[in-house]
Amino acid sequence: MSEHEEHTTHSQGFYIAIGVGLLIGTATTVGAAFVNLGPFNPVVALLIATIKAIVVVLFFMHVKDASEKLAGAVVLSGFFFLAILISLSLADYLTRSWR
Amino acid sequence: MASAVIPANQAPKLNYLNNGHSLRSWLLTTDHKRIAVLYLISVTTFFFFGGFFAMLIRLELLTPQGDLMQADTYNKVFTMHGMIMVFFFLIPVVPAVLGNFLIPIMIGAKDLAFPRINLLSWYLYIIGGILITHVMLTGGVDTGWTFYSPFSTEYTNTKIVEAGLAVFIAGFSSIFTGLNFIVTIHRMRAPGLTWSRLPLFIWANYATSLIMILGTPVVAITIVLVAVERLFHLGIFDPRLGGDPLLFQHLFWFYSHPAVYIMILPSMGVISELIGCFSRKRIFGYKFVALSSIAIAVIGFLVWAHHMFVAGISLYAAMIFSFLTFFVGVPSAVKVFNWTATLYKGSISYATPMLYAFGFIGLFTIGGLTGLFLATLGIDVHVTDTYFVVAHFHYVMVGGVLMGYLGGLHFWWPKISGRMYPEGWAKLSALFVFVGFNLTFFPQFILGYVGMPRRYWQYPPEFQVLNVLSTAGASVLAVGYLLPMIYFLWSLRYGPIASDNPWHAAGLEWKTTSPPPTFNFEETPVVTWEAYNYDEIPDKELEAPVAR
Amino acid sequence: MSGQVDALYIYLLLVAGVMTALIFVAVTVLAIKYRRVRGREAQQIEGSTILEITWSVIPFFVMLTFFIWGAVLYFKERTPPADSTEIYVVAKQWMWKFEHMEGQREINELHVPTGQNIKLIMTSQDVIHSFFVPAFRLKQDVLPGRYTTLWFKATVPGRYHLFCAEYCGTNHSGMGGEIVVMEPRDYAQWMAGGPAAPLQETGKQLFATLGCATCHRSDVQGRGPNLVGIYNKPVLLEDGRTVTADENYVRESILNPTAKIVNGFKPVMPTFQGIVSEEQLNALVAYVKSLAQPTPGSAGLQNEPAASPAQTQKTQVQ
Amino acid sequence: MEHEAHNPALLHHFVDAQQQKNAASLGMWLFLVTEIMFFGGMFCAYLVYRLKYFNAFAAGSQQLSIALGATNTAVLIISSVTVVLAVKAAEAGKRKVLVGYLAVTVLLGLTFLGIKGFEYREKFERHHVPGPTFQFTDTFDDNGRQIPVDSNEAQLFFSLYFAMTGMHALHMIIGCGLFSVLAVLAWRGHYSPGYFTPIENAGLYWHLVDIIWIYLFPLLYLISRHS
Repeated sequence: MSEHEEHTTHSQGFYIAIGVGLLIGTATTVGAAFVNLGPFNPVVALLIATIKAIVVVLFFMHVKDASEKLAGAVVLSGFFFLAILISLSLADYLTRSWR
Repeated sequence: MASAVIPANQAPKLNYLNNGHSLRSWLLTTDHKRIAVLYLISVTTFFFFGGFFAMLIRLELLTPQGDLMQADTYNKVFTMHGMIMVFFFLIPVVPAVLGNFLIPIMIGAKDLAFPRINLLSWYLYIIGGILITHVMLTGGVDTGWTFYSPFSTEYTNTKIVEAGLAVFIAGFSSIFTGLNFIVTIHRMRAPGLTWSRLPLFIWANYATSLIMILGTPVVAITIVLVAVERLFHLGIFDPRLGGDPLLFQHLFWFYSHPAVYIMILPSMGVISELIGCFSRKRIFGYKFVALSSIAIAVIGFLVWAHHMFVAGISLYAAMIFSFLTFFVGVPSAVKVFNWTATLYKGSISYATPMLYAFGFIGLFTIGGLTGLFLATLGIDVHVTDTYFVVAHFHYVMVGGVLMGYLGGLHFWWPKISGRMYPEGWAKLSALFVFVGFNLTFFPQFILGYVGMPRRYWQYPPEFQVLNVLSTAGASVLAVGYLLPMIYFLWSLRYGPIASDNPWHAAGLEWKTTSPPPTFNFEETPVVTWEAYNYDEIPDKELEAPVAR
Repeated sequence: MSGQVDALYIYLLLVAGVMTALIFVAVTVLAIKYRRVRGREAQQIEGSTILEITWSVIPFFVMLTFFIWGAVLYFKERTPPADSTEIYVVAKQWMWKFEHMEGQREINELHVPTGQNIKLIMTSQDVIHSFFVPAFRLKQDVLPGRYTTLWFKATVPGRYHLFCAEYCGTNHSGMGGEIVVMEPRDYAQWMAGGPAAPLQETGKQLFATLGCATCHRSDVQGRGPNLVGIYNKPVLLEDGRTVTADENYVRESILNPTAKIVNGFKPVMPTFQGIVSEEQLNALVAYVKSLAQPTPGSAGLQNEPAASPAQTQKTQVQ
Repeated sequence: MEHEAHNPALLHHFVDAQQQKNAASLGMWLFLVTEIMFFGGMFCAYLVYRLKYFNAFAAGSQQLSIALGATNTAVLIISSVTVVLAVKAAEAGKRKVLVGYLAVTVLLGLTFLGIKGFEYREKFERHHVPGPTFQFTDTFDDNGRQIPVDSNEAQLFFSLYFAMTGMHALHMIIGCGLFSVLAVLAWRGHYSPGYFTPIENAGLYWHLVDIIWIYLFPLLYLISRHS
């Protein structure tokens, strides 16, 4: 039950470093957008966005520090059901004989 | 404090009802029990609004011609019936009234985790309710409760935006209720009350809350998009401007199909409690019944497009959704089988709540099985958008939800009000409800199969006989619903004083006084027993369940 | 088709009936047999995993038969045979308009011969409607902005109800009509009674008057793709995708020409949105489709390679 | 959640402070899930139309300023860092540092909104705001190739652009308001190392709003930018 004390494991410098990492990620996204990767442009953009989001969730929102044991499960379930919404909707759109 | 019987002639102990009598002490209360009572009153009010519209519909359909009202009026009447019943009665009824009252008590907590948010939920519900009443009184809406675009976004000239706002606000009431329940169930359980010891009512409400949290925001944003499209004439769903009306249907049913489980799951929880108590047995296959609630909630999110088999979705998507839909059938069937198996070697009494439970099993079986007809692609093409669908969802939503709700209300009425209801009248009304219900809705299955489309103001004369039967049933049903309203009110003053545990039931809610004190328990209970430990509770068979 | 739906329905009714009876009898018998009696206590039974699995798996497999049978039927219901006679349907608040290929037009009444596969190509002028003929056990929503199709083969002459099954506003319940099924001979007689030119002829005239023919030429390569023989053929698009030139594609290309540009062409065609009515659109689509066939008007051959080698060659130019 | 800001004391119905904190935290996480689903509906609509009308979406996207979008992304990321540092300061009981970071966060949030407002104004001037005045003419890519665009489809892109960024901006405004209130309360000494749940929870909210933008930026601004 001594959960919130665990946050302090990270120093100010650590958070700033993460922040810089995220900024680099943004720059990479912009840079990658100008390179022709064919169908992989959106894939790369979303991959970087997802990595950034995971970093924010893990370190800024302290899921990695287990301050809230359920938090990870809760957030994952959110994305899981969003994935259901999108994938099953697209299951219709992508299989229509005419779009 | 357990099973302390209060003599009728003494001043009652301080409880949540007599702890403050001012209007302020009610309207600004954060006590979950008082909020539950506020919901009870408001939800009942909307039930009678909705019921009034239902009677108008049935009266209009008594004859094939549209002679009672204008077509436009009829369209508004069935729209208001649907909207009020779905968003302001069926979705909140069991969680907000019984759930609100019982969840903290059943898990041995003093209140919900966020009492003020709970009160906020009620106010949001009321604001939404006032808005929809305003819409109702100033012209109404005529789109059906489904708001299908492009009719709703471009063609109707009724108050879509206001009605949408009402639903949006009521939706947030529902979201906050669900959030409150989940946190409460996770964080506020009494010592010793492990997940496997939770009453099935709690499990059911937990599953319901998951849907409220995950589904409601999607319909909220969808309604926002409809309103924006209507106000600024955008083309998000309007095909003339490049939009796709089917996208609206996808987003709408992503919530509105699971919403059906928001309605039915808590009632299923109630039924589990009732069958356990009046068979004096632990529910057969407790774990499976508990997990089937969660399974229904999760699988319920995978099946929404079965409302759209003829809407123009792709052939393959239709097959995927049809296939997935049958998976929901499994946990639903598991529940019915387990309830039936619980009766085996029980010690069954026929108190009113148990009659409702029997009624629930019967009606839900029919409602559930006809759902399989609709999930079967080849049949759905014929019966969708006909009275077959109307009959099916009334069997589930009215036959199921209301049976569970009324059963639960009778069962916990002594706890809520401290008084017993009159058993004879209650049995009579249960009979009225069951007979009236079947007479109203069974003919509609046949009507649907012979081809009467839903939302019809006039119809070919050959459908009249069945419609007359249905209207006759509706009047019986109305009596069945009015009776409890009268005798519950009567019992508040004249009903026998209830003991703390008039049913000799298991569960923490029966270990506190009737009605419970403001903080539910004088000291936090420590749970050392499994749920439904009826073997440890003296079986006072043949004893009248009334204290004195 | 209606017989097949009924057969499946009866199968479902039987299964559901047996299940309902089983539950009702079980509940009633158990409730009476184990009613509360002085001196008899309930026996606590925990449950049985084997039973749970049994009554999960068996219903599931039964339901699987529903699914398979239903899906097979649905597939048939949704796949019009190639030799169907086509009829265009335009729905609007609150009437049904029908256009036969021969040019006959009807409102709220559709005459069809027995024994002939009929394919309806339907669209809506305003909101969503649904074409529902209970006697045929068929229903299909009719959407604005695109075509949906439905096919049937009537067998017994008579008059059958036609309903709109998707709520569409004030007079939704009045938006009905009749399907008049006739013996082929009577039908031919009825058909001969009308004046009208065949639909694709109307389309051909429109094609000329709207100026389509100046770019979409069939003799030399114009500014627009040659339309001869394209119907139901794959078309390579500017962005590398391939689509099938079905009714919906032709329709979209008239209303929204820039949406799917054929490879090698410029997006120079103006939109005809708001210029052509739904009926004219149908005529144009019918005309473009007729170009795919060696003898315009005769149904059933659109899947054969487009007539002359010259035409085939031009198709490939695109 | 926020309401506890006014009452740092243990609420009567909780057993102890830890239970109260855990409840508030779980409540916040669940609320974030509802936010994900709320935006999720729009993301779903976006994906469907992007697949359907790719050209128009690409053309529409090219009307947005990458410089402004990227700057805003950076502003939000920096604000997320200041929020996390504010939480750390609250945990350490450094009142002035806490207030400082909260103030900087609010300023960064306002900067974001300012830039967003500037972008909106530009859209307005160029008639790219959906509605009766909407205009969209064919555009040309970097090679001078004409990109044909249907005005309705482009309007769909901008409808979704405004719906998504507008809803996001609304969340930013709420967040700025929230942090302003928290800064005042922190200044008055409402929070201690033993009780700073509101700051933590507001932080969670802010990070989620940040994450949503992290997705919005590439999806809206960076469609088909390569030549």
